[in-house]
Amino acid sequence: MSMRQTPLVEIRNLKKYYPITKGLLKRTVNHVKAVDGLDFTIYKGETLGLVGESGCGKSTTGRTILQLLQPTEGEVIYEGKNLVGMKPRELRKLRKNMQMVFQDPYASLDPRLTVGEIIAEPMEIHRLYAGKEKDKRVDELLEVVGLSSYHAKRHPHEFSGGQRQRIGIARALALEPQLIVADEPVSALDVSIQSQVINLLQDLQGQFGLTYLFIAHDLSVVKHISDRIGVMYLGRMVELADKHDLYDTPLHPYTQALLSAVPVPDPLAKRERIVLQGDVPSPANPPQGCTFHPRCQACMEICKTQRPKWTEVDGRYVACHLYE
Amino acid sequence: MKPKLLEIKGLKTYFQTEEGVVPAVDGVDIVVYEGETVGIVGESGCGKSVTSLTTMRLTPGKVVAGSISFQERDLLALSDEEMRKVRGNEMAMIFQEPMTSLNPVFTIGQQIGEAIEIHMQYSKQQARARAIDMLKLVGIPRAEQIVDEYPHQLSGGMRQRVMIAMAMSCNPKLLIADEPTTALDVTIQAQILDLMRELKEKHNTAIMMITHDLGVVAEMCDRVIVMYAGKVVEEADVVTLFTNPKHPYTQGLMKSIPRLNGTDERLYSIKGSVPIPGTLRKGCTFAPRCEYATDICRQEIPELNEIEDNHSCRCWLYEAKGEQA
Amino acid sequence: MSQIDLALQQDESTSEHAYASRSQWKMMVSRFKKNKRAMVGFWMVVFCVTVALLAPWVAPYDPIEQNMQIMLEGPSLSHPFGTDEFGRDILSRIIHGTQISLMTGIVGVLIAVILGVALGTISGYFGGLADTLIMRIMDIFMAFPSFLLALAIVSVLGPGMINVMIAIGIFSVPTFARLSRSSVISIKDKEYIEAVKAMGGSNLHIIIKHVIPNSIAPIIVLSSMRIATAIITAAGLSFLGMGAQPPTPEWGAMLSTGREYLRVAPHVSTMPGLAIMFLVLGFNMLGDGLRDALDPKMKL
Amino acid sequence: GNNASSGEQPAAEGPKDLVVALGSEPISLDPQDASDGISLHATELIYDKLVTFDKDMNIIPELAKEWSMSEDGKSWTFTLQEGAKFQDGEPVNAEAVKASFDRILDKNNKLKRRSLFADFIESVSVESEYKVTFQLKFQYAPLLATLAHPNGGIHSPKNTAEKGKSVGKSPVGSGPYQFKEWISGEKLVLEANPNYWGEKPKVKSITFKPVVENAARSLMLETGEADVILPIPATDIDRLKNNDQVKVELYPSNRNLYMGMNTQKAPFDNVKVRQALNYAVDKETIVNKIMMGNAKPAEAAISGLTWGYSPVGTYPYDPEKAKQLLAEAGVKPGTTIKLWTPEGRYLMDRQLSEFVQANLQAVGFNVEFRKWEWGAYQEAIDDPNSGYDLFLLSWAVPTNDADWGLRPNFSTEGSNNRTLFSNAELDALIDQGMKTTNEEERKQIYAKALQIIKDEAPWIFLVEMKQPIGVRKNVEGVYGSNTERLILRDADKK
Amino acid sequence: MFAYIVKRLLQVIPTLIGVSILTFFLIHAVPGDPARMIAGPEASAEEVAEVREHLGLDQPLYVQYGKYVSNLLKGDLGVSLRSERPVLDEIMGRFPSTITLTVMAIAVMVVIGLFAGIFSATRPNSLIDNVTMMVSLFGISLPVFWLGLMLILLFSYYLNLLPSGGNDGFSHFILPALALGLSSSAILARLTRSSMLEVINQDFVRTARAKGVKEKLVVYKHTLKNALIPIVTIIGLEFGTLLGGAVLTETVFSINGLGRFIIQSIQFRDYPSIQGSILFVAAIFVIVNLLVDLCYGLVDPRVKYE
Ligand SMILES: Nc1ncnc2c1ncn2[C@@H]1O[C@H](COP(=O)(O)OP(=O)(O)OP(=O)(O)O)[C@@H](O)[C@H]1O
Ligand SMILES: Nc1ncnc2c1ncn2[C@@H]1O[C@H](COP(=O)(O)OP(=O)(O)OP(=O)(O)O)[C@@H](O)[C@H]1O
Ligand SMILES: [Mg+2]
Ligand SMILES: [Mg+2]
Repeated sequence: MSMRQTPLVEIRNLKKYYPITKGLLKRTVNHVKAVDGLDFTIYKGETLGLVGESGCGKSTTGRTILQLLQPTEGEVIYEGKNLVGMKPRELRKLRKNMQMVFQDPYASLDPRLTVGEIIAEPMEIHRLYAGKEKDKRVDELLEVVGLSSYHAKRHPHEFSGGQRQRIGIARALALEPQLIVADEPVSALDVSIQSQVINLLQDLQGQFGLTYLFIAHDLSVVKHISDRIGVMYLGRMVELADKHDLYDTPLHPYTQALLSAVPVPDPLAKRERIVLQGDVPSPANPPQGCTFHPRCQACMEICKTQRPKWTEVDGRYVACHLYE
Repeated sequence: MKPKLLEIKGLKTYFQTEEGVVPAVDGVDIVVYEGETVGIVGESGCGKSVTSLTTMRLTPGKVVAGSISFQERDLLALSDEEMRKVRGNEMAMIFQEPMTSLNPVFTIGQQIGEAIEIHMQYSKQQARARAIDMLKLVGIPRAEQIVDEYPHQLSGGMRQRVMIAMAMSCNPKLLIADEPTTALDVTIQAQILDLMRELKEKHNTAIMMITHDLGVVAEMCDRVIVMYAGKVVEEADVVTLFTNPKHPYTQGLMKSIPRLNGTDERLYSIKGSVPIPGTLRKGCTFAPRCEYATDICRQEIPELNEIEDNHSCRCWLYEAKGEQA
Repeated sequence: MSQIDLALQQDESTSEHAYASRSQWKMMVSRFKKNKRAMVGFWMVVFCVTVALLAPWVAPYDPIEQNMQIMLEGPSLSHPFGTDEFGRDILSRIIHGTQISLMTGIVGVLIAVILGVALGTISGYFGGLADTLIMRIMDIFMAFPSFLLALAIVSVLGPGMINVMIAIGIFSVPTFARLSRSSVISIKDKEYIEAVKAMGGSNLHIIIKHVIPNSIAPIIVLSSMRIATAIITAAGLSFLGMGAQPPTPEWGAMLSTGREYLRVAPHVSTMPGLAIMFLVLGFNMLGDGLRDALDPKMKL
Repeated sequence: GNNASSGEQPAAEGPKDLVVALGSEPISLDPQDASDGISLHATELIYDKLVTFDKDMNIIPELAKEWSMSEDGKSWTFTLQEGAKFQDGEPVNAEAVKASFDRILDKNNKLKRRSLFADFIESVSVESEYKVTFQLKFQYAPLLATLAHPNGGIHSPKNTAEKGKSVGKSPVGSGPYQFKEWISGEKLVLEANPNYWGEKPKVKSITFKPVVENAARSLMLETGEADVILPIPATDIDRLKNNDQVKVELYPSNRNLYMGMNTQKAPFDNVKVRQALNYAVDKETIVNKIMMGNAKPAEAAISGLTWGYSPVGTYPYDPEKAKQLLAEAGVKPGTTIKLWTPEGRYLMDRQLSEFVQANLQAVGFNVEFRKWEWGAYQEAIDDPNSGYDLFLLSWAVPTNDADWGLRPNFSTEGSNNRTLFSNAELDALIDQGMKTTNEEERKQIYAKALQIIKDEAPWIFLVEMKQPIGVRKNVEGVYGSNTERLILRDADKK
Repeated sequence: MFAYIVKRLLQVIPTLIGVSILTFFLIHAVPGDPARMIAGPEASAEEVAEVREHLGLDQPLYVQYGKYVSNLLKGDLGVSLRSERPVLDEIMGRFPSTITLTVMAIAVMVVIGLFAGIFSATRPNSLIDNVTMMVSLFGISLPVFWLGLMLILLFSYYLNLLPSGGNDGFSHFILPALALGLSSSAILARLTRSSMLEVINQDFVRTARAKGVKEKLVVYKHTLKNALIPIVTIIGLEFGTLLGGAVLTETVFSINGLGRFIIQSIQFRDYPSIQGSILFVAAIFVIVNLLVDLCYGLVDPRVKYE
């Protein structure tokens, strides 16, 4: 438990705006506020889950933290160093510590390379191992993710989705990172394969003391794997709490609706469902005040004009006027 | 018991591909009774979509065996023209991808109206009026305007509603829904599922609901059919299936899904992966992944037997109800 | 039906790891081999290349030696394609001309590929100002009807096959730049590129190791088809007198001079025309097959 | 103004239009501003000159009835035909003649053919209404021939004053046909001048069409789409001759085709090499096979039709002799030389050059061939340093006088001396020839000059060209002059 | 929409300026001296210099370009050095032939290409599809100029059915348009086929079938309209190919069109004519492609003209 209290990454007021350009001169006429001010901390050894509907900015968050996207504003502090604005060379060294696992098992592996080459590439870039040693390491990594060394000579297309996801994980592990950002690593997988990968991720965490930022839209999966969960809506985090607290007593009306909408694989369960009206607004012109207010059942006057603050309530965080 | 609406018997649909013959659907039996919702679940590539498309006679594959009888008519024996009159009229379909299932170059009204004009012999104006009514029925606001808009101006949820409006516009007896909510967010999924349930009750339409989400099945269906590698492996009413799954695959499936109200224990996982169609081995297709597999499983394909009342299973572990006696 | 039965009887060995047995390359080769048209095209090109390489040995006569006694004779046993206005053997000239046409097509396209891929990759990968600038310039080139551009370039450079190659190279650059730009754009946001970025790979590393190898398939397809276009264009330029110099047995030039004898000796222009068509058809069929094998979705 | 439809003119017998298909279209209908043959075919019909050539190249009166020369030969007086009128009704008189020549001589008018006249005319003066005098800078023997050149056409002074530079687009002369319309790229139509002072024109109109493609022109003649075509490709001549609807006539022309050498450059600075090249080329085969009989070997630097010609003989085809001479000159076999040729400018020009190339290869040269289109070619051969050794060119003499045949090409200062040939003896002879008025004496001078040129061989003398003209059988009175003019004045269509 | 057209027209301007710069300097880099051309081979060096001065060719290039552009902005393409007529008149005199030829070739291309493409796409991999595609490969592989000669040989010389050249009337354009349009029609056929096949496998076509739409309508209404964008695009692009190909076709068939004019102007070093006609052709081409872009809107409502 003590480990969990050591911050690994601190995210402060993180923003990522995509410009919307127009015309010949590419004038910026507006911004897609994909991520609009996030504050949270990822502790060493924990799994932080991130959920939310499509387009709410989950992937953007993950990518900006890893500096794959240049944040518009804010800080990402990794072990005391702010990654934002760091010199490329320094950043490249730090990249060893943070890796990513992707959603699409088909698009995330270069189809031209063999599996061995794919796994060896990060080691080559950082000149970690060479020759025989490298091959040995590739074999080791393959074993770790449940594949065999004879798979190293094959090409990705010769593998099934679940196996590819394992290759992706092996590649992420090659640099012995501390943090792995997993962006919907199981969404594309079949139910029976999904559990294999989830189990693998959990095993590796135990084995190597990894920290995960686990992004998904499937609440059941997130709940299963995470320690804490953050709920995002339209570029902002609306609630962040220990998973049990979140599921047992969701505070934010959006969290409540989201949880109630998940179909339960039990025909006998009878539940009260909160059906939200309308669609998620466009992040290009989000509603004033609380971005959730047009769909919120508990909407108050203040919600329409004032953005709720990110406040701590009993060791958990929520952004809602109900709790200010 | 309600009368049978659709009965598929021993259906086999094969594809001729560069890599050889792919038996996508390899002996499927399905019965749908009037007004009920049948769920079809199974992993990706197990043949769910091909089964439904074959029912509509829209598959590019070749039906090599079996029969499909719909309202006592053998669909496979109909002429193309007769089949065309069934489609969209007595039997309608909605697809997984609302984004690509609507024609981008025609207005919503034109697309809904088309089926109405074809099957109900309405004039253009009448069809348009009915299209607006249908849009209202599926809960689309500003239906009068939306009717003249193009699909790209609508959100995913709205498009799926349009698809449903289109499918329901000629009051079909059977609605085939192929993963109607997979592409949607949970909050939108909840809206669409509610809508389908509502419509079904209002019009007494039978629904063949294809999905791989057991949650959706549990909420929507009366009866469930589980498919694995082109074959039906288990069939039961929804409560039975969830409380008392028989086939090792169904059991594994049930155990491997994480649940919101579940514990943090390790998930169960079915070892191995789904076989690629066309690479069949002898015996039961699930045998390589099955914990209980015995020699016979690896040698011979089991039959789909009714092991209890209204509960069938394709597995050597169980014997047919009749024989048992 | 029989094939379906066969499939059902497949034995264990193939099913063990069916998807793991063939590499992608082998798959493409087999797809290519199965395509009858592609194979015919392939062999046509191979035939022409062989003829080009062996020209001095297989040509029955000297391609430039004149013999005015037998000028403009029709096809006969000793001169299967007849003779031209200087009594030269047309077959021998066509055989030697194969070298020239092949060279022009291949070198011209090579120039275009190198420049086009470089520009297209920079433009597509980095975007921004470089992209705008490069694409604007390409637009200007594209605003010329293509043949006119080649014509203008050759009239500046002066006639001659080397200049024709350069002209063809330049006039094909925009096509290659655009194609490679669009395929680079479709690749650069792929997750595997992002993965390399995440592990700290430099832009150069990414471009060389991932972007170019993955965007090259449509370029190969386009190249083989473009060689066909290049051969026709070169012949067209020679036809207008902008290409090869006499007595070089260039096909377009032969065709052009033969035109004056179209009535008295139609074979003089018919034969080189057939030769052009044969070689071009070969490359087109090859390209077609390559497309089906490498990049079936490509629209060419 | 006058109109073709006014009155009962003999030309108005029927709707007869003579269609003439030529290789390209005229550039200007101002005879003093046109240097291309095609333009001159047309101006020849629109304008009269003081004097003209008859069919046999004798100089005969046209607008000038008679003329006389002063003692010193520097002053010539012409008496004009009375009653002649321009097509705009203005009278043709001494004032008009003076105005016309003053216009040429005025540098500011920038007319292309100024040099043809300005070199020797000092001034033009009016003696009386019908008498005009030309004052020359020096005694100039070929004066009459120069005035007979189509560039000597007389303009209506009213028209030149009104139109200025655009006279070339709306010409008015006193000739038998007058300008009607000109659709660029499509046709030029001339109609009969009803008030022509001389013999009345016989067809109602003459239409010139530019048809660039040789084959197309032949085809038009065969189908009757064209009544007259010029030129005919050598390959079509035989076929057309066998067509009973068509007449093909080969008119001798004073154009000589030659291959010039850069005589300042080794090895061509050696006369043996120059002679060797002449021995190496098989002129008979050129005439018989390439030109298909429609030419004859050149026997001097000017054509046999040109005044002042005397045959000095051809070099026989003798490759062995050529090799021997080359050996004597120390030219090693395999020496690379550059041969440049235009394509499409002269009948069979490229073929001819290719053949010469083969001939020269046969005596041991390695000939680099370069074919140019005419535009670039002219500039390239303007500069002797641009790299050529041999170049194909031709020379025609529009005045039909040896002076214009030799002076520009062979005198050291000659305006077209592209071979950079220089021979003091020859220079003196040429100068003498220009200033001598006694015809016999002149002929002697030119005979000597031609012999020197042959021996020194700055050219490979090739062929004298012929001008093939195709005419429909029902057309009469069309012929080609030695100066390559297509003469249509007497044309009639039955 | 109107604003879009204006905007697009404005966008055309830099392209055309680029074209004008490129042609201007390209053309002036061409060896050859128009002054010499005009003066004729028999003229002396002084005469040539005189002509050069007269034409303003003795001034520095950038001055010449400046003059050229300022005249251009006044709609003045200059005066042909050769004919001394306004270049625009020269162009307009020849343009009708070229545009007739090009439009007829487009017609040949669209009629044959579209039909063959749809025909093939609706029977993929059938014998007839294979034959059609094979024939179209032949079509693409034919050099225009050779095809033209062969057509002349066959239809004019042997069969005596159609004129072999010239431009006085419809019949004169039949052979050239065929020669020019045929290979483009082959390209169009292939593109039509592949776009149709791509669309025909899309979800919304399946939706249409699931509605019970007649197969004919599925092909011609639902599929074709969606496949039209690449088809229209290629028609626009082929327009350029055809304009360029007109140079060859006009040469083969002796049509006095813009293509020949360009070649003759190049040969004569008639700078204003070359620049003017290339710019003119480029402008036509660019405008045709603008029209094509506007067609997208008719074809596909997703295309927005902001
Ligand atoms: N490169 C980009 N340019 C402009 N807008 C972008 C870009 N990438 C993402 N966006 C927008 O930013 C918002 C957030 O996108 P993001 O991919 O982070 O969402 P997400 O939560 O990961 O969604 P999903 O569940 O669909 O993966 C979306 O509205 C998206 O359209
Ligand atoms: N047109 C086709 N050609 C060849 N094979 C096909 C074709 N359509 C489907 N198949 C094959 O048939 C098998 C069954 O496909 P089907 O689409 O029915 O699966 P599914 O159960 O619907 O899967 P998913 O959940 O992914 O939609 C798959 O293996 C697929 O590869
Ligand atoms: Mg995402
Ligand atoms: Mg499916």
